This record gives sequence, C-alpha cells and structure tokens, in this order.
Amino acid sequence: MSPSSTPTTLHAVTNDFVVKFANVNGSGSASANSMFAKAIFRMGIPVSPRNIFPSNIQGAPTWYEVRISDDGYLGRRGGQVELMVSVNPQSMAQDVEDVCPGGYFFYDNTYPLDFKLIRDDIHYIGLPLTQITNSNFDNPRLQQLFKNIIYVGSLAYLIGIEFSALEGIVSDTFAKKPKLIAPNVSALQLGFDEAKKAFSEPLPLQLKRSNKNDRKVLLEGNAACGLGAVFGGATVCAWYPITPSTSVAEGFEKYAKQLRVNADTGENNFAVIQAEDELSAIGMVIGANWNGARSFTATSGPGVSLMQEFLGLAYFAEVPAVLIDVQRTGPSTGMPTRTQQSDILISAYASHGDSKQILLFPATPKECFELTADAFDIADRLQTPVIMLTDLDLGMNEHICDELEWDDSRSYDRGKVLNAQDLEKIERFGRYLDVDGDGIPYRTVAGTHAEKGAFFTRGTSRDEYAVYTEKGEAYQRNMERLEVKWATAPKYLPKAIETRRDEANSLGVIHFGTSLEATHETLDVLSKEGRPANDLRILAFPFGDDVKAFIDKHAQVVIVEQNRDAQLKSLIVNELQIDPNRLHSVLHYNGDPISARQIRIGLEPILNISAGQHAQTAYEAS
Amino acid sequence: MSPSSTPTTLHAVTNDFVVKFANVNGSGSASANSMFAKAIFRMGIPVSPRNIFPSNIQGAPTWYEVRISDDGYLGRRGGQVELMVSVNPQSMAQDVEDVCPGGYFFYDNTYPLDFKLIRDDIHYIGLPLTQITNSNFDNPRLQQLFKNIIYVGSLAYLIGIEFSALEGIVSDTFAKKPKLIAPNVSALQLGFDEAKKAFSEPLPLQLKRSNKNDRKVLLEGNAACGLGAVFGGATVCAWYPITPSTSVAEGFEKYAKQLRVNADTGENNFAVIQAEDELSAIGMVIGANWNGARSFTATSGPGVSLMQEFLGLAYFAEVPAVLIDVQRTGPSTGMPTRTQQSDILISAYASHGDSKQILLFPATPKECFELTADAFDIADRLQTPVIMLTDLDLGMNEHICDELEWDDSRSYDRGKVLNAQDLEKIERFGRYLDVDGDGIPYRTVAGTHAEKGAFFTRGTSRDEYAVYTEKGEAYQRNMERLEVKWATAPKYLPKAIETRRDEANSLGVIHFGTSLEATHETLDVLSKEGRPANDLRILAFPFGDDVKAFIDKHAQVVIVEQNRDAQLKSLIVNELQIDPNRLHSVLHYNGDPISARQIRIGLEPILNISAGQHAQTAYEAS
Amino acid sequence: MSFFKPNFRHPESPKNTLGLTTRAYEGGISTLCAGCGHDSISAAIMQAVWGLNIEPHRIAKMSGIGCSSKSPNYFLNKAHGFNSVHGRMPSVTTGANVANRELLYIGVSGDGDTASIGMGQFAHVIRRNLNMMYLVENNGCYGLTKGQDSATADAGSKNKKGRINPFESIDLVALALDLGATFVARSFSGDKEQLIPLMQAAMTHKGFALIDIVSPCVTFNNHAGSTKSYDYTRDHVQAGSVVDFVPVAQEITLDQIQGSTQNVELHNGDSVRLSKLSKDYDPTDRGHAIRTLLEHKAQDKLMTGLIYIEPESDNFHDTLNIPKTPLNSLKEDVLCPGKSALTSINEGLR
Amino acid sequence: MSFFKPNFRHPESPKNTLGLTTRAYEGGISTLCAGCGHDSISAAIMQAVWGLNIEPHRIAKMSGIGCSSKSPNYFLNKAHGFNSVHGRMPSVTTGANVANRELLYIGVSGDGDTASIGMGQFAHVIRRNLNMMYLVENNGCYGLTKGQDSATADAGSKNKKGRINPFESIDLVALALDLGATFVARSFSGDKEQLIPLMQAAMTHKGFALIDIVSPCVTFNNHAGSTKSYDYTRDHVQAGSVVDFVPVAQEITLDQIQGSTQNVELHNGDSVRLSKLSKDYDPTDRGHAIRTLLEHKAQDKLMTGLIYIEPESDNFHDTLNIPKTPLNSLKEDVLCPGKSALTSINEGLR
Ligand SMILES: Cc1ncc(C[n+]2csc(CCOP(=O)(O)OP(=O)(O)O)c2C)c(N)n1
Ligand SMILES: Cc1ncc(C[n+]2csc(CCOP(=O)(O)OP(=O)(O)O)c2C)c(N)n1
Ligand code: SF4
Ligand code: SF4
Ligand SMILES: [Mg+2]
Ligand SMILES: [Mg+2]
Repeated sequence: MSPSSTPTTLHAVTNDFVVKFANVNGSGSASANSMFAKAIFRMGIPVSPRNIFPSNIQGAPTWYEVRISDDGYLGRRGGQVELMVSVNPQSMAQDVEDVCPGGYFFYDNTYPLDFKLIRDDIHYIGLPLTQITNSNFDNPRLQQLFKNIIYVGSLAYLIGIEFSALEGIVSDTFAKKPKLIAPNVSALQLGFDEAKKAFSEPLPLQLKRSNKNDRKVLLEGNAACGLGAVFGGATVCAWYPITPSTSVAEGFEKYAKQLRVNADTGENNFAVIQAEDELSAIGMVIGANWNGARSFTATSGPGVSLMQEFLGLAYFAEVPAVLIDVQRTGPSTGMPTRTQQSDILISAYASHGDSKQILLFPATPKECFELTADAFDIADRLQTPVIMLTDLDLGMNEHICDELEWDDSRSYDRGKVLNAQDLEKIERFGRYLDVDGDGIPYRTVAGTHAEKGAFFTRGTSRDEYAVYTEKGEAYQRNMERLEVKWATAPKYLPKAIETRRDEANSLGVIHFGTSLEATHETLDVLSKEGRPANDLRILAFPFGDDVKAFIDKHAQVVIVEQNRDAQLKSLIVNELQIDPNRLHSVLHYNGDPISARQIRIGLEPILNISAGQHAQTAYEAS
Repeated sequence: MSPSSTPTTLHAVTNDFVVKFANVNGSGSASANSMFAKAIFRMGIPVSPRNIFPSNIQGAPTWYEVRISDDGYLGRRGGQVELMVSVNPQSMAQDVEDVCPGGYFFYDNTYPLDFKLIRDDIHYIGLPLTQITNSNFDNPRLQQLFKNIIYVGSLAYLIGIEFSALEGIVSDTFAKKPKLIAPNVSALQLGFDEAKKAFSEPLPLQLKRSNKNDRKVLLEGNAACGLGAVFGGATVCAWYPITPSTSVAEGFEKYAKQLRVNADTGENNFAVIQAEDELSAIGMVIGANWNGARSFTATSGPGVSLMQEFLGLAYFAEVPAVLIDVQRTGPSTGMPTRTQQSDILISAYASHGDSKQILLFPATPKECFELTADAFDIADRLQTPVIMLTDLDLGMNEHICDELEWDDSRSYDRGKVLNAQDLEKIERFGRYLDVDGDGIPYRTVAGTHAEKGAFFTRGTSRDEYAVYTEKGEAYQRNMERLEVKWATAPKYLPKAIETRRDEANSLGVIHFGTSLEATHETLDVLSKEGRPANDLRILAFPFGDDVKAFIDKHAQVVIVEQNRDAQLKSLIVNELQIDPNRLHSVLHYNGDPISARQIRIGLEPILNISAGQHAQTAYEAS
Repeated sequence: MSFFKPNFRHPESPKNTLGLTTRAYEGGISTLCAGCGHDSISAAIMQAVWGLNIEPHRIAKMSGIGCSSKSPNYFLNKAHGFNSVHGRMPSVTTGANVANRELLYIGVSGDGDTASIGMGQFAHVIRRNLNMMYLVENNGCYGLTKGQDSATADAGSKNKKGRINPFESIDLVALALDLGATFVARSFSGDKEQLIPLMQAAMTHKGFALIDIVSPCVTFNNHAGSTKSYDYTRDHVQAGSVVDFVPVAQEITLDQIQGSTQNVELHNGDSVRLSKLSKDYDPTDRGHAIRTLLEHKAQDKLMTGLIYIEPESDNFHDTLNIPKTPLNSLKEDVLCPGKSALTSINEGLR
Repeated sequence: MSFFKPNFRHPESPKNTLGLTTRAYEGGISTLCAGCGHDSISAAIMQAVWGLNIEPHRIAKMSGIGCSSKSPNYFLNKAHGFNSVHGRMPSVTTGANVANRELLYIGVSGDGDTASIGMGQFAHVIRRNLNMMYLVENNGCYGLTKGQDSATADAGSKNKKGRINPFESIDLVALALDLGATFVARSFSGDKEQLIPLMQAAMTHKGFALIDIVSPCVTFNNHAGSTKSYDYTRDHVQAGSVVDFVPVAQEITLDQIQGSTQNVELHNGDSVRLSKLSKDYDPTDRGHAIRTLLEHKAQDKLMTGLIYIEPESDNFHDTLNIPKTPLNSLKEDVLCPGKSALTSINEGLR
C-alpha cells in the first residue's frame, strides 16, 4: 500500500484513534464529514469532531478532526493523528507531517503524489477519488459533492463504520427529499466497493459498536443556546451577524419557528431582529427587557467591545438583559474562526465607571441549553445583564452530551415586578428602594397602572424614588446598594461543580467552560501517575463561597484557561482576595481547543515545585 | 450683624479658611468667582478653587468652593465652611447648613430671610445686593452680571482682598476691550463701599499678602493637556464634545491658533476635527498616527466605552494613539459634572481578547502638560495607545502648580520608524519582527519607498512579515512578543514618586492623580499624630519595579482611590502578583474631590489593626 | 431653570373625552433654559396627547442624551420614560416597541443625538418603519455640551465662537424621504397651531412618523448681532470669557396662515424662512415631496407642514408577524414548549 | 480561493508613462470565491491606477471588514493598506488623509460595512468632502458572514433561506446626493469599460468621490431558480443543509453601449436592469441628478454612470486650512513652540 519503504504497522486499536480530514473550504465536505462522525455516534462510540476552518468562504484549507475514544474522552487529543484523509492538494505537505509514525495517509491518487511529500514512516493509501467520481457523475457540481460521500464510503470499509448507520443518516437527512436517498447511498456503496477492491484488508484502526451513547445527544452549543432561549421564554432576539455567534440567533429562529408559531393565526410568538450593528442589537435588547419582554442578543468579542456603553447603562439603570458571547480568538478582529476564552475581563467589568456583570460559563451543549434558559431568570431576578461566555469550540462543533431535560413543574422567575394590584397597595413606589435588604429593588413596566408606578429610567444619579439628583450621598447610597445586590447574586447563580474530591489530594485544578473534557482527561492521567488531583469547575461569576473554600483546601491550585492573560485568575484574585501566588496557571491561547496533553505539559513545572511558589506556564502549540 | 441671638465669634484667622459661593447656573458668576480666587493667588496666598456645578445650562444651583491655606494645602478641605456667600435662594437651606458654627452667612437681604433658615450658632451678614445693583444699572442683563462683581467688591472689604489685585485682574481681562475696565472697577468699588457702609469692621477671616506663589501658575488641567499636545507635536486632534473633556480639545485649538499658524501663509500647522461620535474620533486618531502624524483625542467615560473596539485594533495592529480620558462619575451617564477615578479597569484592559494598555496618571496641571507631551513619545516608541487618565477635578478647576517648563534640547522620540534609506539597507522588511529583542518592531509609513516597506495593516493574525496567516503558532508568537513589549514599557514610562521616605515608617500610602494634595495633607496630619507614613505616587501603568519594592518595604500598605471598586488595587494585585490582603484601600466615590479629612477617616481602621489584615473602607460623604 | 408650567391650570379647564384636564398630562418642572424651544415642544406634546384622548400611561417616552432628551421628564409624568444613551434612542425604542405594541411611543431626540452619533440608528429605524413618533428638537447645535455646531447647523452660520460653519447641513427631512419614511413633517417649536395637529397626525399614523422641529437654543445662539441693547452684555461676556452667562430670553412663537412664507428672527439675529405648505399640496407622492423640498431649498426656504405620508404601509409589527397580544404579556404556557417537545428534539439529535 | 491573476502578464505588456506595466500594480492572490464580483473590481482598480500613471506607493488602500474589505490585499502590493474594523473605514481614512494629503486614498467597503454598521461614518465623511475615492462593492448581502441580507438588499428579493426581504433597500447613491457628495457614480463590477474611466475620474476629483458598484456575490445568491442544471445540486445542498458548498461560478461581465438599458442576470436568477446614462446627461446639476434617479427608480432601473459631479468645491483639506506640506512631515522646529513661548504663557497664567 505504501509507495516507499515499509513503515512499522500500528498496533491494532479499536475505538481509540483520531481521524483528520483535510478539505477545501466550500467544497461541500462538511456534511459528508459530519455524516462520518454521526455514524460513529450511532454506533454507540464516544466521538468528538472538530472543525478547523478558515475565515474565508471558498477555496482555503479546512480540516475536520475526529477523535474516537471508547473511554469517553471528548476533549481534543492534540498531537499527530492515526489517519489523515487528504482531499486538499494545497495543504498536503502539512497534512503529511500531521500523521503519526506508522499512521495512514489516505489520498486521492488520481494524480501522482509529489515525491517531496513522502515520509518512510507512514503508510500511504491512495484511491483515485476524482477518477471514480468523474466516471460516475457528469455534472461538475455533483462531482464535487459526491466525491465527499465516496470517501466516506471508502472509510466505512477501511475502519469498519457500520454501513447501515450511514444509510440511516442518509435517509434521515433526506427525509423530505426521498429521491435523493438512493444516489447518496449508491455513492457510499461506490466508495466502499472501490476501497474493498483496492485494499485487501481494512486498517488496524477499527470501530466496533459500543453502548456509550445511550441517552446522549449530539449537537452544537450554539443551537442549544437558541433552544434554551426558546424554553427560557425569550421573545425578542436582536442580533448582528458575526462568526462564531451567528448560529445562536439562527438556532433560536429555527426552533422558535418550530415551537412558537401560533397554529391558528400563523403569527410568531417571538421576534428576531437583525440589527444594523451590535450597538443597536444590545439597545433593542435593553429596550425590550425594560418593557418586560425577555430578550437577548448573541455576539462575539468585537460586538462585546461595542456594547460596553449600553452594558453600563443596563447595570446602572438595572435593566435585565441576556448576552451570549461566543468567544473567538482576540483581540481586535483576531482569528474569527478560532476559539479562545479571552473576553472574561471585558465582560466582568464591562463599561466605564464602577460596574460588574454576571457571567455564566457553560461547558457542554446541555449546559448551553440550561444556562441560557436560566440566564433569563437570573437577569429578571437580579435586574441586570447576564453575560454567557461560551466559545467557538463549544458553539460551532457538535458535541456529545446527556440528552436535554426540562422540568415541567419549573416556572419562570420574573423577579420583583409589580403589577397594578401590587401598586394599589403601595403608598409611594420607590424604584430604587431596597425594600428587602437584598439590594434588589422592585420594578414596574410601562402601562401597568394609570396613576402609579411610572418613573423615568436614566443612567444618571437619582434617589430611591427615581427622582433626578446630583447629590453625592444619593449617588453613593445607590452604588452601595448595587454592591449589596452583587453580594446577593451568588444565591441565584449555579454553584461550582467538584467532580473529584478526595481530602487527601493536595492539588486542586480549577477550570471552566470548554476546558472541561481535557481537564478531566488530565486528571485521569495524573491519577494513573500516582498524583491524583481534585477539580472544581466554575459556572458563574460572582463566585460563591465554594470557590474560596476549594482554594483554601488545596496546597497547590492551578487554573486552566484558554487565554494569555490568566483572566479568570484575575477575577478570583480580585473578588475573593486570594493571594495570586497561591494560584498557578495553565494557559493555552493559540486558537485551537485545549487538549489534555497540553494541560499535562503545562502542569509539569507545577508538579515539580513545592506548594506556594508561583508559576505561569504557556507552551508552544502542538 | 446677626438677625438672632449672638453666636460665638470665630478666632481670627489669616490665610486659612474656606469661602463657598452659592450661585445660580448661567448667571455669570463664574468669572466673578474666578476673579476672587485669582486675586488671592496674586496676593501670594495658596488657594484652591473648585466648581461644583450641575449637568444643566441655566437655573440650577452651582457652587464655587475656595480653600485658602497658607500651609499650601491645595486639596479639598471638606466639612463646613467659614464663609458662605449665598446668592441663590433655591439652595439657601442647604447652604445655611454648610456653615461651621461661628461662621458667616453672607446673603442678599433685599428680600427678608426665611425664618426657618435661621441658626443661632452662625452669623448672618446681609447686604441688599439686588437693590444696590438695580439702582445702579438699568439693563436687566447688566444687573445680572454686575451683581456678581459687586459681591466680590464687598468681600474685598470683608476679608481683606487687595483692591489693586482685583483691579489688575480686571484690566488684564479686558485688555482688548478697555472701555469695559472702568465700569467693572466701579462695580467692585460699589460693593466695597456698600459693605464698608453696612459693616463697621471686617470679618475675623482675613487675607494677608504672602509669597508662596513665586514661580507658580494657576491653570486648569484640561488647558494644560491642550498645551502639552501642542508642545508634544500633535497635529491632528479629533474629538467629540463631552463633559468634562471638551476643554482639552478647545485648549489645544486655542494654543495651536496662537502658536502653530504659519505667519506667512495663515495656514494651520494642525487640524482639529469635531467628529460625529467617539468611535469616529478614535478612528481618525488611529488613521492619523498610522500615517505618521501625532494625533490624539479627549473624551470621558462613555467615550472610552465606545472606543473599546478601536483600542483593541490599535493594540494588536500596533498603531500609536493618545487618548486623554477626563474621568467623571460613572457608570453609564453617571454624574457628568462630578469627579471620579473609575475608568481604570476599562482603560487598562480595553477591548475584548487579551490586551493591555499603557496608562498615565497626572496629578497637577503641570503634569497634564508634561505627560501629554510625553504621551506622544511613549506612543510612538511603544507603537501602542497611551491613555492618560485625568479627571474633572483636575481638568475643569484652576489649580496652582509650578510654572511650566520645556527643555529646548529635548527632541521628539518618534520610535522605530524606517525611512527610505533605512529600507534600502534591509533585505526584507518584517513589520512584526522583534529585531532588537525588546518586543518593539519597526514600522513604516505609507508612501515612504516605491518598492519596499509597504504592508497591509490588519487586526487579524499575521506573521512577522505582516503576511496573513491563521496559524496558531504565528498568532501565539505575536501575542508573546506583545508581552515582551509590555515588559519593555516601564523603561519608557515615568517612574513612581516617593515624596516621603523614612525607613522607620511601617505604613506606606500609595496614591495617584488628584488624590495627591489630600494625601500629602493627611501625611502631615499623621506625622503630627506621631504615626508618620511614607507615600508613593504612581504615574504610569504598567508599573515599574519601584511599586513592588515599596509594597515589600512596608508592613501596611494603603491605596487611596476615588472609585468604589478599588480599581488600581486590582491592577497592582494582578500585574505585580501581590497578595490583596497586603493592601488596604481608602475609597472615595461620591463625586466630590477627595479631602484629607476623608482619607484620615478612611485610615482609621487601618491604623488600629495589625499589619497583614485586610480592610476596605468606604465612608459617608461629608 | 425655567419654572415652566403650561398656563392651563384654570379650575374650569376643559376636559377631554376621558374626563381629564391637561393637568393629568403634565410633567416635572423643566430645568431647561428660560425660553428654550424644547419647552414649547413639551407643551405641544401634552396638548396633542390630551386632545387625542389617550391615557398618559399608554405612552412611553423615549430619548437619548441632550437638553432635548431630558425633556420627556417635563411632560406626561404618568408615563414611563427612558432617557437612554446618546444617539441610541431608536434601538431602545425598537426593542420596547416590539415587546409591547400596545403603547404609543414618543421618541424625543436632538439634532446632535440624531444627525451625528445617532445617524445610523435613525436611518435604520426609518427603514424598519417602526410604529412611533420621532421628534427631532432641532437647534443646530449641541445645547447640553455648550453650543458646538451640530450636523444640522447651516453652512455659513456663525457658531458661538464666531467661526463660520463650513459644512453643508444635513436635512433630516430629505434623508427620511430618501430612506422611505412613511410620515415626514417639519415644524417650528413656536408654532403650536401647526405643531399640535401634526403631532396628532403623527401619533395616529401606523408606522414611523418623523417631525423635524426647528427649536431655537436661546443660550448658544446669542453670539451674533441681535438687538442693540444686548451689545454691551455680549461684549462683556466675550471679553471676560464668561462661560456661564445665560441671558434670560423669550420663547419665539409664531402664528401664521397656511401657504405663506415668514421670516423668523432667531436669538442670534439669524433668521429662518419658514414656508408652510399650501392646502392643495399632495403629501402622498414621495417623488413630488422630494422635488418640492428641492425647490424650497433652492429658494432658501424651510418647508414646514406634513410633507409626506404613506397611510397604508406595513409597519415593523406587520413585518415581524407578531400577534396583537403584546409579546411582553405572553405567559409561560405559550412561551415554553415543555418537556414533551424536548423529547422529540432529543430524538432528532441522535 | 480563486487563483485570480489579471491576464496582463504578457512580456510585452504596455507601459504607462512611468515605464511601469500593470504588473507593478498587482496584489496578492485573491482568496475570494471564484467568480466574485469584488475580484473584477480589484482588476479595474489596478488598470485605473496604472492608466493614471500613479506610482503604486502613492496610494493608500483603506477598508473595513468583509469580503470586499479584504480585497485591497489583492491589488497594489506596493501600497500600504489598512484593513481596519467593521464599518469604520471612513474615520480611519479621514485621520490618515488629514495626516498626509499627498497620497491618493482608495477606500473599499461593502454594503454591510457601509449601509449598516457604517452608515454614520459614511454620512459624515461625505459631509466633510474628504478627498478620497470611496468604493462600495455592493452585493446586497453580508458575504463574509455567509449571506444575510444587507440594507441594500432589494425589497422583495429572496435571501438564501428563501425568505422575502421585507425592507426597502437603501440607495447609497441617492443618500450621497442628499448628503452633498461632490462626485457620485454607480457602476457594475463586470462592466470594465464603464468602471475604469469612472474610477479614473473619481481619483482625479478633488473631494469625496463615491462609486456604488453592483458586485454580485456568486456564493450567497445561489438560492433562487437559476439554470436547470443547478437544480439537483441545490436541492441536495438544501436538504442536507450543507453549509459549505460553494459551486464554482463564472464572473458576470458585461459590455454594453452608452444610453442603453440592459438586463443582467445574476447567479440567483434575479436580474438587475442597468441603465447607462446617455451622453447628453448633465451631471453637474444636483437637483437634476436626484430627479433623474427618481425617474429611473420608478421604472425599476438602476442608473449607472457618473451621476453627479461638482468640480469646484472645498474639500476637507481646504476647510481645515492645512498647509500643502503634509502634516505628518512637519518637524519639531515647526511643531514645538519651545521654551520662550512657554515663558510668556506662564506669564499669562499668573
Ligand atoms: C457617548 C456620549 N458622547 C457624548 C456625550 C456628551 N453629550 C451630551 S448631550 C450631547 C449633545 C446634545 O446635542 P443635541 O442632541 O443636539 O441636544 P440639545 O442639547 O441640543 O437639545 C453630547 C455630545 C454623551 N453624553 N455621551
Ligand atoms: C463589529 C463587528 N461586527 C460583526 C463582524 C462580522 N462581520 C464580518 S464581515 C461582515 C459583513 C460584511 O458584509 P459586507 O460589508 O457587505 O461585505 P461582503 O462580505 O458582502 O463583501 C460582518 C457582519 C465584525 N467583523 N465586526
Ligand atoms: S442650552 Fe439651549 S437647548 Fe439647552 S436648555 Fe438651554 S436653550 Fe435649550
Ligand atoms: S462569499 Fe460572496 S462576496 Fe464573499 S468572496 Fe464569495 S462571492 Fe465574493
Ligand atoms: Mg441640538
Ligand atoms: Mg456585501
């Protein structure tokens, strides 16, 4: 099979390897590749596919990296891959390098391979994909499309994807256009047969049906956010297109159309507004929430920068708002199609002046769904913006997670909103009075009562009755009440999660968001090395007491972050008054999703030093 | 003199008391009041006048508080005042309360005093100002204007302002309209004579010529910034009106018209552009600096919020820029006419993504002048934005400071800009190459060379040669080089200043900006109390080693800040890895300038606790 | 502070069909300068709403930042108001309006708030045909920041520093026509007789209704040659660079017959030539409106009145196809699809 | 990636008066989709600049964010360029331009970049009459974020999801005329014959010159009924919700005679009716231009050509009264008043 000397053969492995596809952007490979991953999911095998795509529409290299792990490790593994499916001549040189010794380089051998690309420690397996496609289809567009389906068919033979799983996906996909089913299945079969013809035996990398995916689903974080907003009762979504957040609004619209159209009248019990920019989008969200409708926007870094002034208004005027920031690599335009967790500081301290914002950190699509729904309760309860920090990795890749759940007995927490009867009972309504001592005042919505409850909302200082004043005392009282409210906040926020807890462990790892999978995998590795560690996953800011308690309990504490500046650490240090020297950082910020290998490398110096010493570790991208 | 029972008489004091004027906004009192303060300045007596004005154009209460202190304490004294000059019936009730026991309430007794306003522990001294004015001027506008001049004349008699000092100011003011001199002097004389007629003797609060103001000047921080920009070589000022920063651009324009118009051609060797908003203003500044002209903008909090995205671009694309933020009370619209130091976090970490910005903290008009001029050198040298954080107190009030200086042998540091000859010598120009190991690359300006040095500036990832790439390694290398540059920065920034240093002192006070005067006064107080302390005044961020050294040297460290959230402390803790429990805070944030009394109160719990324990102290406005 | 109170406090003031006197439509005491055009507009709003027999609390008062944007605090105390951020009133109003289509939205903005920082949102709220009345209290300057030229300042006019404005002014009426606004009018703050019915028409219009209202700033237009008697004061003020002297001025009012052109002298000695549209003018033809506007401009006349109306157009609520019931009143039963829906969604995700 | 290279690589390519072939005006390899209208515009720019005998490094290429805004990287490699932030190219260009008036500024923007997020800056750069050529590569959609409608999308047109756009499109030409632009033109990316001389005229104009260029997005306009042969693929793509399938398309070019009206079929099966202005059209009368535009619009025709020009107007440099010498080349001797000036300033502050 290999064009040069014989490399070593990989040990046969089942359900534990990485396949990477090298494609051309815009060539339609996405659906074929996703069919590949989904088939593995349906075989009950844990699988985590990730797109590595360019900020470009057509013609640039794009990759799809699929990790298969019977152990259920869903983080990026990193390092070289066992099988490279090369369908892009442009990136071939780099792709050859990415194969591990003994691994396989599957390519289109319609044209000869450049001899410069030949390594003698890997296997080259060629199939004349172009030739096969061209001799089976005339239309050039169909050729382009079906070439992708064909290589999936070939892989079915080579690594043992159940053909029926693929067929099932085809029929589901084209359920509404059944005439398309047959040609797709034939294309798969064609690939399968041609591979079988060319290669006497399958690869030592094999898939075998498992049962790990019961009660699991496979979906993208952004779609889950959109669905969460539907369940959470959002009626107004105002947004401006920006990668990687666009599919949040699209997801909301898709699900709302499905679930929220009045069957009798055909009217929409929701509104989606494509704004003219992010300033306008957040303005609309604030206007709608001010008027008592649950409303949200989704954006990415540049949008968050533009929304600063409005976020300050909402903080100070105490208007609920939900903002989903699907983080990408910053700063400035950064790398729009790469992931990062680097909008933490600008979100937490959004706006000029003294201001602080609620943050949520989901780690899985399920949490995207749940925390989005929760965000509306939290925003209404606390009368302040809630910023959910997700990221491109979570938002734009399909992830396996537990199936989504909803408790029908749950009801929306609309917070302290007074209706007409409530107002009747009140002598004088004080919009900014701290009646309950929790820092949260009562609010009213326009049109509630003919005589009572109206007030003038503004971003400038006013007294407890919303009467304009420039008195320093009134201003200070208000700012202090906002601090009381801040102290109340954790009560309404999700608690941090300790997944591993052993009093004997002196090392504690703090993480949040999409570092979850890689961190858990690392903890397994550490366990095996005889250096077990505990972990705490933070889900919200401001932090609850649990975070401080966790830090206090461990001699060494490491925070895993996907940014350069250790931004979450800054929040912990500032808000919990923790000595920064107590906290080590593992920082990853090259735009790729973090992997267990990288965390392990990052931990190295920390594992070797005595407790209490500070280390901040960044390392090269792998 | 007093309409009720006789209150105690104040001890006679010379050159050490506070006079406060209560006026109606828009009534023209500002120039009369400023004449009052300037006359005292010319008498060689340290004086610090402060406007407390509303966000309003006409009709609302406004105050002018003038502290006279032979000891040279120029901070706000706070507390009640010895002499209230009441010319506003609207605020009279509050103004009566503001007089210290035994103090004087000077008012217009044309109309009878409301008996509810009568306290028996203060002196009421009435003069029929309205009647006097009306019987001397017919035109109602002139009546309004001259009433102000008249009470200044009366005060000249009552507290002993040298009449010649007032006359001198009148002739200087109306030098270009000499016909106005005589009527103004007559009005002063009228006030003087009427007071003399009404009160047999002057007050026990007296002014006496001193010599403390040699080589001093009296000016507003904003004007000084404008002048500094002229001296610093700024050619393009782009701005959008916002209180309290408007007079920076106005100051620049005024001085540029005076000093930068080509005498032969009448052409302006500068450009002032009133932009359509702050986004546009900072965009223009970045465009001009990108093209090699020194350019700046001035704004306040809301503008800084709007400029976030562009600041991230400038950080990442490494374009110099100078931004003067005259801070006002935030967040949101806040109190536009009150002071605060609360834009520190949003400035230091401006923009989404990992980014950090250079900050400068002037404390006096002289430093406004010098640091503005320096800012252009720093921005050019480090190829990054420089944000100067001044505030309303400094910017919009006249302050006494040392006269301005300029060293003619100094020359602009334009940083690493390559010209055509330089480019000739280079094989391949690499815009983002770290040639010198200091993290600062070389740049070129458009049009420099026909063949070499052109590159495409962008906010997205690129390699060392400015070639677009989405490679994680290239991105990470660049972000790491920016960190090297950050580490280089302090070399080019002003050092922190230790004004008092005694190895024996265990208490160290850190402050910045306009807390200077009040802090120094507090240190004097502490000295007298037998608890001497050292101080360190921070002038720039990122901090130099000196800040850490100062903290290490002191058992107890206190940071004085005019914000709620201890924002500078956050920077110190984060950037220097200091245990936050080592740092105490005195926080003041009600919109008034901080006073020594307030700092002393804030220090109380710290002075009473043992070192190492944490205390954060905010207190009521006084 | 102009202790501005409309003079309809008479005990026998007339009542509207709701049985309310104009008193029920009042606001707080104005803190604007005495004689400010904006106060006249507030008075007109109260009269207009009263005359339409709308309960005050059925109104939402929206604004940006500026003297003009403060003014919603000075009318309709019983209505909620939102004094938001500079230039962004349109987006806040859009959100509020989509949330509750049952209220009547009055947006108050200034020329700085609209034509400078707010230009983008102004254009796009028009494009959406949001059902609201949008008032620009147009004084050609930034009142609240002390008189800088705005983008609607006339080219060639002197600003308070005596500098000639070199830029063409932006005509918001022309722009709105261009951008497809479905109700476009212009008026003058002192012309109640024209203004009140225009406002009533605007509030009745189902869609976006702009009234660009010339509203003189008495304070920052006091620079040029006005009446002789002011001269000395002005000299004084200029020479002494008194920044805070605001002579008390009279509101400029006017009362003219339809179809005529009238010269209105402003406080700064400048004047505007206002020209009321004649009775036979057809406001339903956009092309005609644009052409007429061009002709007036060529003659240096400011055309006032209802310039264009498109009575039957889809407004944003129609476009969005939202129900008559306001979105903000939909309850959980309608909003939340519940567990069973989720079960089938889960199925689709395997 | 369209390996887009203009076809003037011939060894005997003609030279301009500087002795340069068009080769000296080339840029990097385009990464836009094959057939994208924006690439044709880049080619036209190279030809236009070459034809004007301008050294490439005397140009500054300015842009915002979008496919269109990427394109300055694909022409004039020897010129500096600045790919700034979304919608804010005008301000960056204003600053750059004031700093160095000697360069020729080519601003490239998209319809999203200009008519949505950039609307405010667009209006104000026009008002300042900044001396630059401003190109809008107008495809009625957001290319780079995958095909959402932009504010210039025609009302009634279908977007890629098959939804009808309910909003009136913003006509940037009409807007520019309204806002006082001194050079206003429209053209089509595929019409080099018209485009190149228009660009040359725009670059020669001393003041703001807008060319609104219809530039089809081949990728996100592939939704409606096009030629039969595409049907199956489209069905396939829609049913499978393949988000990344971009059929390779041909650039749309056109070559027509003056004065005619021509139907141009776009990739989505829609068409535009382009109408070239006739030779006797007088472009120096703004009122006439606006009226003619209205007439064309009424007939559903897109008027192309030089629509308006005001040859003698003060541009921003004149307004600012800055010297002929670029500000960025003034040295310390001119800029810094020095110690002696400060001494007298100190005197005035006592
Ligand atoms: C983001 C921001 N920039 C600047 C300001 C300062 N500012 C307050 S009002 C105003 C201009 C108001 O002018 P206009 O809208 O014409 O209202 P007017 O006062 O003339 O009625 C400005 C620039 C602000 N509040 N916010
Ligand atoms: C502040 C900000 N918001 C959103 C985006 C995402 N974005 C990138 S390009 C683009 C639209 C581009 O459309 P257009 O200007 O028409 O250019 P085209 O791609 O169609 O040529 C958007 C919304 C961004 N980069 N920055
Ligand atoms: S400054 Fe002008 S606009 Fe503002 S309140 Fe006074 S008169 Fe009115
Ligand atoms: S997506 Fe459209 S606009 Fe962008 S490069 Fe492709 S064809 Fe051109
Ligand atoms: Mg105005
Ligand atoms: Mg576009």
